[in-house]
This record gives sequence, structure tokens and C-alpha cells, in this order.
Amino acid sequence: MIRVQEEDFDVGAEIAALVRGNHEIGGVVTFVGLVREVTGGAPIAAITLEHYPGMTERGLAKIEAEAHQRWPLSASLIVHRCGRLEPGERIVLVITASAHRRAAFEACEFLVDWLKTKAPFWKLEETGEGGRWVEARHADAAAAERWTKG
Amino acid sequence: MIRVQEEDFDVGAEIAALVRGNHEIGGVVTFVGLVREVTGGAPIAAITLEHYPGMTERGLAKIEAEAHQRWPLSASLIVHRCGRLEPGERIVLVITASAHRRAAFEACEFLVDWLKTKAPFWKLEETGEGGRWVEARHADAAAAERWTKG
Amino acid sequence: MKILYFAWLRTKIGAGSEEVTPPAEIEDVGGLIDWLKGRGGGYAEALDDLSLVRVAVNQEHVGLDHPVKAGDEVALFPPVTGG
Amino acid sequence: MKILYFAWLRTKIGAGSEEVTPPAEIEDVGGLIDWLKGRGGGYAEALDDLSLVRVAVNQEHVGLDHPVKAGDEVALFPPVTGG
Repeated sequence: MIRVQEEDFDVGAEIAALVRGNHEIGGVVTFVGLVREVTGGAPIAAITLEHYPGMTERGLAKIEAEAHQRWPLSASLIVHRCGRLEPGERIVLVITASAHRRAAFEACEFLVDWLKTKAPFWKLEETGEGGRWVEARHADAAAAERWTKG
Repeated sequence: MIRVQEEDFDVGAEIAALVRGNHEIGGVVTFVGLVREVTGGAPIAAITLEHYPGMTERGLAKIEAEAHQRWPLSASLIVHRCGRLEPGERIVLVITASAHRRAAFEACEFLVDWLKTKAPFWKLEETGEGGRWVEARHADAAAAERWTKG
Repeated sequence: MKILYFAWLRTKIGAGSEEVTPPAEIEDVGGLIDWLKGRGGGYAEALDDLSLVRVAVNQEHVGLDHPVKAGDEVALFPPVTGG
Repeated sequence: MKILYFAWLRTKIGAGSEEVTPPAEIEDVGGLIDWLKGRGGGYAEALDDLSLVRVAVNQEHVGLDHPVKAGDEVALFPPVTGG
């Protein structure tokens, strides 16, 4: 399941709702991304995530479907926030549930690597010097490349 | 941090408490283990986890310290439940938080692999045919071996 | 035809979206962009370096040779930076 | 000396812990186990195959040649099965 929203999310409630009633699930891996205060240069006061409603959800649904093809997942959820977020705030939630913990770990990391580099968002960083649109990062792209089929 | 307890845990509250005020943290990886209904043979009605109070906590604290030596973690938490648990119930929680998501993922998986094989618990499975003490599993031991330094 | 602009393309052009009716000879994305650049000002500045511009037509990523027609939703935006 | 039993050692022996005072010539874990086996019944059954028995003295894993003395906490248990 996929959601893009301005509101915060409740990690415990999302996990509970996702696995409820499924007693085959043995492991649930969750990634919560937080807004960092320092990402290289000056401390940031806030970021603003802009996206393309409709296209974003299609992109997220597609990568989620790919994860289900590659790993035996029982359930998954991606929630990505948009709008203005300050350091320490939750920005993204990825949950993968499987009978087998290795599948849940790998699928979760695969989704997070993709989201961090290829999720259709544009990020504006606010610092004391004003706002700056972030450019695509090469290190993150390399992390996502790990998952490319040979 | 380490806890062994009979009570359930609140995943969202544990994550929030662990990362509160630390704006260097970019990624929080969480593993929630659930009691599975079928693990090979007959469906189980419940498991009971017995442990050695004191020694168990020392064992968990030691492996947590090793994770902090091997990965740049900002914070971590292991909560392991003991006593009688039914299928679908939460049994273990591992949270790792880091500036870098890769470290959080690797450390979390390292801890979970260890816990699944070497955590000082003994497991009694209840089925329709009565209770049976589970023996150590070789597949899980192999997963933990992955992390042994060469 | 609806055109959407995101991120710094939006701020340079000064609009998030607009309805346009390009002349009939505009048949593909490249032609549309050239026509927009012809407006000068923020358009010319935002669309100066096309290596920094990505295009979607009806929410599918496309290249400069992809056809455009009345009723399409065309989006122009920088490479995504991830979440 | 306090002895703790866990899991099926506990159920076979029928007690989770007990205070014992072994004779003075019992100086190590192996000697202690032989002495316990000598009680027969559940002890003999639980301690029959020592490849299935692990030992901790004062909460540290030890081998059969580890010394034991009055005041020690000795625990006997099967290999752990993980969480």
C-alpha cells in the first residue's frame, strides 16, 4: 500500500494494521526516515518536499510491486510525507512483512534505497542563507544501483 | 538499551523515545518479530519463552555493545518478551538508529540474526499434541555465522 | 493542453501550471519547449539547459521526440532528488 | 551453593532451583554433575547426555573443568534456542 500525505504517521498503528490477522508473518522490518539537521553544509531549518500528485503514487506503487515480485512478502506499506518538515520530523515510512526475516530486510532496504534516490520528489532546503533546491546525489544513486539486475 | 519483559511493547512510542532530540539521526530501522502459527510441523497454539534472568540481559547488552562497535549507531534498543505468547503476538523488538541508513539496516539485521539463534531463551511449543521443547535450529545458526569476522 | 512546472522550474517560470494552446505545428515535446522558450524571461531561463529538465506526458516519462497534442498533461521538472 | 535448572532440565528434575551442599571433594562442574546424577531419578535422566547440557557458573558459560565452590550460582540448561 502507498500513501503520500502531509500529515505525520503513527508507526506502531501502521505496523499493527498491516499484519493484523496474518499469523504466517514472522518478521516485520520498518524504516523510518527522519529529517536531518546537517546533511553536508550549513544546518537546515526545514525542508520542503514538492511532488507531482498522481505520478508520484504511480511511481511508488510500481516499485512496491517490484519488491513483491522479488521477495516473498506478505504485506508492505510506503508512506511518504510532503510539504514542509523540520529536523527530527518523520519523513518516510517503509514496512515490509514476511514469513522470513531475510526477505523482509532485503525488500525494505531495496525500497528505501529507491525512495532515497528515485522517489519523485523535489527537495528545497531552508538554511540561514535562504532556500536551495537540492540536486540529485550520486552516493545515493550508487546505493540504488546495488539492486539492479545484472 | 535492553529489556526483557512479559508485557507487550509499543513500537511507535519506543522509536519516538529512542530518537527524541537527536537531529543527526537520518534512518531508524526496526524489526518486530511475531509468533508464527506454523513453523514446520503442526500449528502451534502458543509458545512459552523461558530465560535466565540476569544472564539473559548481560548477553543482550553484550551483543548490543558489539553492534555499536561495528556500526556508527546513534541509538539502539532491544526488547525481548518472555512467558507465554500466542500466534500473531509481538515477541521481539530491535531498533537501530544512525545518521546513515545502511549502518542502521546492517546492525539491525546483525542483532536479529543473533537473537534468533543465540539469545539465551528456551522455547516450549504448545500444539494439539502437548508441549515440546524446541531444539536449536541449524539454518538460523548459519544466518548468524554470516556476521562472524573472517 | 495543461503544462505543469515543479521545483525550480516552477519558481523561475513563476507558475505551477497553466493552460496553453500551442500552434498546430507543435507536434512533440521538443517543439513545445522551444515554443515556451520563445516567450523569454523566466521560460528562457528555466529551459536554457535541457540536460536539467525532465518531461512527463500524461504522467509517463518521455523524451523530447514524444508527441504532444491538445488535451495532454505535460509536466516539466528537474531530476528528482528522492525522499 | 545454588543450582538453577532451565527448560527440560527443569521439568525432568522437577525443580527450577535448589540449594545444595556437595561434599568437599566436589571441586569442579564435572564433579558436581556426577554427584547430582548419583541422586538417580530425574537427575540421572536429565544429565544422562552431557552433549545436551550447558553450564554457567555465576552467569558465565563454563566447561566441565571449571571450579565450583560454596556460594556459587551454578546453572544447568539445554543449548539456547534463540528468541
